[in-house]
Amino acid sequence: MILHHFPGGIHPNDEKGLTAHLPVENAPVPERVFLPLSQHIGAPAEPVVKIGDTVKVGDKIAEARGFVSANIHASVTGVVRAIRDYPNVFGRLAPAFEIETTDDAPFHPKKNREDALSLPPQTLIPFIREAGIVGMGGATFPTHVKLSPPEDKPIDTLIINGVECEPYLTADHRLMLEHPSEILEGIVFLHHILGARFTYLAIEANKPDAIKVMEETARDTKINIVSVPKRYPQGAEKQLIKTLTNREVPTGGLPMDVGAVVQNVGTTFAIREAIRWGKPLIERILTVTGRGIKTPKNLRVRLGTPLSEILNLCGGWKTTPGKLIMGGPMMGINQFDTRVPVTKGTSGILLLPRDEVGEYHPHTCIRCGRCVTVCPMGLLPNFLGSFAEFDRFDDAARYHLLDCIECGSCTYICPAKRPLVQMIRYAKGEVLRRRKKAAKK
Amino acid sequence: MLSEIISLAGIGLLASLGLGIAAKKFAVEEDPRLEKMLEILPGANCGACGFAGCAAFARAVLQETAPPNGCVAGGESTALKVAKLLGKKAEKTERRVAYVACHGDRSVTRQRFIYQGIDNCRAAVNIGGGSKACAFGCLGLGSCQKVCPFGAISIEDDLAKIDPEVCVGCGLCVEECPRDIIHLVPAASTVQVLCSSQNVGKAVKEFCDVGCIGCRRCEKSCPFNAINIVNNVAVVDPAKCRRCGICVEICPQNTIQFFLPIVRKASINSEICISCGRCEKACPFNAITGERGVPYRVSAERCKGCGVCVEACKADAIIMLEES
Amino acid sequence: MKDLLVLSSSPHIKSPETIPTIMFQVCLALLPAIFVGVYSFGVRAAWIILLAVVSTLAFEAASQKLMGRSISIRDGSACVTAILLALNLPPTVPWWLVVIGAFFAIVIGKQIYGGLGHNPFNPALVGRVVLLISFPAQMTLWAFPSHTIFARVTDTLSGATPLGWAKTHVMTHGTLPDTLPFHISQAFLGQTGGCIGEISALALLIGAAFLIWRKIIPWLIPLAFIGTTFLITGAFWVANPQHYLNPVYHVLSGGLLLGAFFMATDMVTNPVTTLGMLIFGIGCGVLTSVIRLFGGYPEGVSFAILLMNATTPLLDRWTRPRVFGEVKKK
Amino acid sequence: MGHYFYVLIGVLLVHNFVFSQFLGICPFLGVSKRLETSVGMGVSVIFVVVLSSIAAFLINRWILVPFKIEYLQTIVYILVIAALVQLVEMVIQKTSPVLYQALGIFLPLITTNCIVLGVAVLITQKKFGLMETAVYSFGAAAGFLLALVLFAGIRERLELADIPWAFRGIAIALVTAGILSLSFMGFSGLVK
Repeated sequence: MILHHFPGGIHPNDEKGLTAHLPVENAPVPERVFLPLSQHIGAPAEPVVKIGDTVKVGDKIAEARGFVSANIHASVTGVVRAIRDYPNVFGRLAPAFEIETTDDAPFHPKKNREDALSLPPQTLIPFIREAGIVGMGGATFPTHVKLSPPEDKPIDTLIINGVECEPYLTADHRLMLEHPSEILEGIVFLHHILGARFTYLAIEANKPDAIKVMEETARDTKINIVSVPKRYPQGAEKQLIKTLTNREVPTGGLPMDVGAVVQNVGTTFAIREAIRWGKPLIERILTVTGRGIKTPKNLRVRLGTPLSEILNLCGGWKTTPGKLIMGGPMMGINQFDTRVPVTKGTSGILLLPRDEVGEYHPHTCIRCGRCVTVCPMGLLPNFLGSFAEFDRFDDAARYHLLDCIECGSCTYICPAKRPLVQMIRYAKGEVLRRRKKAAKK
Repeated sequence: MLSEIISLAGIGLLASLGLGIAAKKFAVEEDPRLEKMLEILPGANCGACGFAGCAAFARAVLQETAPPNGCVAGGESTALKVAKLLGKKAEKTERRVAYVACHGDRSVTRQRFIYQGIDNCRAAVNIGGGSKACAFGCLGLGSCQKVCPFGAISIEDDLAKIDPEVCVGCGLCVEECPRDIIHLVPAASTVQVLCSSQNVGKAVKEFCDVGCIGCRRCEKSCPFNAINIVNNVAVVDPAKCRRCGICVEICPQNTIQFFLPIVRKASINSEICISCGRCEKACPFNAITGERGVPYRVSAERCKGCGVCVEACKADAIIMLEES
Repeated sequence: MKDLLVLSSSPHIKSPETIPTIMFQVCLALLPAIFVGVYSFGVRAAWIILLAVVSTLAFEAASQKLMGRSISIRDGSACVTAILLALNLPPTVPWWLVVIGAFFAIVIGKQIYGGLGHNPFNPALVGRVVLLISFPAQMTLWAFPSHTIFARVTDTLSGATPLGWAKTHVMTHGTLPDTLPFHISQAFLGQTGGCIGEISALALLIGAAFLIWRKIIPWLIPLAFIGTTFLITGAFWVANPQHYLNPVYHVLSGGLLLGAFFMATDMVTNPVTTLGMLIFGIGCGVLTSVIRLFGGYPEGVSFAILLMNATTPLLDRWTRPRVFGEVKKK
Repeated sequence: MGHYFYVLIGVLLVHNFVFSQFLGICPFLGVSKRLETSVGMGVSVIFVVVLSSIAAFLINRWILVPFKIEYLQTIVYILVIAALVQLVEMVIQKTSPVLYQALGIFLPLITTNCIVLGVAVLITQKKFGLMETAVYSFGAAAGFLLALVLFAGIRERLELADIPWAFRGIAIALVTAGILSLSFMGFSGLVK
């Protein structure tokens, strides 16, 4: 298969050796879980249980409000103690369920849809929607929306994203090693729904064991297992589509504009569970890693488990605390409050020791152009950063500010250590705010 | 000699003829008042009038889609000049100023993490919600300072301060502040609550030494019912406040402060005073004493400058004296 | 503050490359040229380089102190400027000229623009061109390499560089002689006259190879620069070898290699886009050739790079790369 | 043909009016803040210079010399230039109000742009023919446009620079112009 080249990219140490060999462990069910009403992109879900209600694991406790939204399910059996403001991943307070666990039994499926493939494709989507599945690579976009493209946007390519290009993270890697046939079944379901002509499972070349396992599992199918070169951000949606199909998602567009749908392997696994067993999204696999944690692990964790529980389980900080990150080191969100719960989009927890964080001494841009070389979107991050610094948002917008995917390559490579992503994010926020204001007028 | 005159005149004539034709052909209508108007306006292009810059505002005024007193930054004097230019009467504008409802600087407010990033409040607030432990506190990274076209804002010890003498009330900082803790108030009001924390008292004390803890002492002591606790924080109703400053004295956290340091005292003109005693009854602080028949006297020590007596006086014998 | 966590925007890992590491490697890459310079022109060359470094650092520190800014001499950029300036001076240069050059390079060329990153022109070249125009006599007094470390540089004559000799000879005699008084291998190894750092092509190429291998400098600019110069001078040589010098001399002698690999590649003053770099390199080559072939100066590299520095903002603006997913407007 | 090429290169690069003859510095510093404006200015100057030089040439040849009133040269040239600038101003105001606003006072000040009068006087002095006049005046004004565009690019970049307070604005612009002028000296000797 011919692979195509997207511009830019970087090659950081992948650091996957810390956890790649560790089988996924089941984390004990916590005493209390905290389930935010908004764990996805779109409108927050609407509670359907009251304080004091007893809920069983897998029960729907909040309903999607609108099309772009997702259901929330109880991740434990217990009593709803409160629906109150609770710290979220962005360091703010947001409404969340507080459920006190009374029974740590796992989810027990009520049905077994062995005949799912004989059902009409469109009837499978409600199962996914009902299970509250969102993109589990970190984007948390509701999956049923992605699977329901408008009529004028036919889908011919289904891409399963097992690239996991973020350094440190190994959750998807372990999932592919340990549950290849379940992932395969998920892919078959997705293929059934979309009726795509081409189906790819892309895995980064640094996971030869996963490639081998998946190739063996998918031997008799039409699924192409593609080994893609190790290069960050190979796993970004637009870059992956370009690599596999040579199609470029137009600026401001979506993958469906070029007839492609990309699903993460974790999501695919969850889809399989939802369709086959009617199992809602109540747990996920995540990697607890970094040189700051005593015992790195791959864990299967109930959603809503506070970070503190997971840190305790892994022995806590080994070194002077530096950074606590939810997600990978390139796009993860920095945390300071260990009350923050694991949500649908948490792919990993990364602890960096203080001496790996370093001091903050940004220099002025020396125009070395390294950011331009590595930008996978062909942007000029140095100019975007400078424009943001001087509040010249119109200029920034002319330089395609809004096309930035915030992958962090520019900031990684910058020898002047400028926080380019933050500047760009700030400018994006301002551009959108100003547009909204102008639209109001 | 003649040839000089003829040739010079000829060239001049030719040129003027050409220009005359061009002027007809390329004529552009422009209101001559526009330029004058632009001279009058401050030229800061702050946008507080709601138009994109002074020129846009001037055009709008000329087309009568904006009021002559629409320029916030220029205030009354500019409004008068604009009105004069248009031959209209200026309506009065009330001067407003902005203040920062937080005075938790570095020494009194705790941090919850070490922030590494650009000096910009709007960007910093997206990193863990800001490094100051109080989620309602001034981030002190100077976004308001940067946006102020008049240089009225300074940052000291991670805290923004607005100079009320320089501030023209354009409101750009109000819009810029990601915490929404900068407010526009009538310049005449002088008592401000320098805290916006909606946390309960205990939490406030954990974060900050000078935050409003919602103890309600100000609410209880205000003679005019002008200060109330709303969402765990004291709020002054400028319409009711008489600037007596009781709340300033009583606040245990030093959260309520005078805005402009002006001291007002009532003064009774003994020649006009008819010794009716109405002021004595009206004064909430027992600062006025006297007997029937003798002009009443104000105790400077007790008078808080609320001005209730001025309204109570039937003879217009009381005026408020201001000293800074 | 001790146990507080650190929070920042993503990404949370950074490449180990910093400004000082870049500058240090550039200095390292200049070592062969320095060595050949000192070997050829004796201890005096070493003193000139040292004086340039010391005075440059002193000017940088003093000017930053004066402006109340933090002193940044440790980032190594001033050191690179100093070495480049010194390598671009003839070995006979009086000491005070070095100090003046250092002043113009650092203070006028860099600090008053706000320091590293803001200067539109290469500081070392600003220093050199100021000297070249203000003190033409001292700046064109060449010495033949003596290859004795302690030799006194007294045996001086003007126009001793291959390019200068050719230009003067054509001017006085109308044509070039059949046999040249120098040989290609001499220019390659550093046995012709010239500035301290420019005489040995081999030494410069070793340094350049190191920088390109370390990805400190892009290969595109030097390639375009040298290639264009070679092609243009070559074309004239083919058309009229009696009048024009062999293009190999144009490449190997004079400041072309030093300029192309170490000064045109100054990241602060060249374009950031690939197409911009290509045009920049070609422009440098065209201007260098034009000045060398037809101009009053025998050498045009410095002027060419400075002129192209001036076009950098425009090139950056007009050669914006195609954005991923951008549809060409019809 | 070669002669005209030398005339053009000579006045465009070697004897560039801004960088080596130091004429037209006022608009050069005044309207080089933004690239778009500087292009507008440069093109207007080309228009005015070429037309006025040709007019000056014709007036000189057919009026001043025959009537032996060459001493009126300056005043007549200024008259012609002023009229042309007026015309350009009207055209720009009509066709591009934005450019008109941006150029502001510098548009009528083309009248006093030394390059315009300078070119007119020089072509008379150098006893150029009509074609030479056209080429020379175009080259001179194009050189001004070149200088302006280069300079505007750099100044736009300097807007994002952290220049010390003492050097902001005109100070740094003059320093930059000086360095550019030095670089243009590299062209010396190209054309005699």
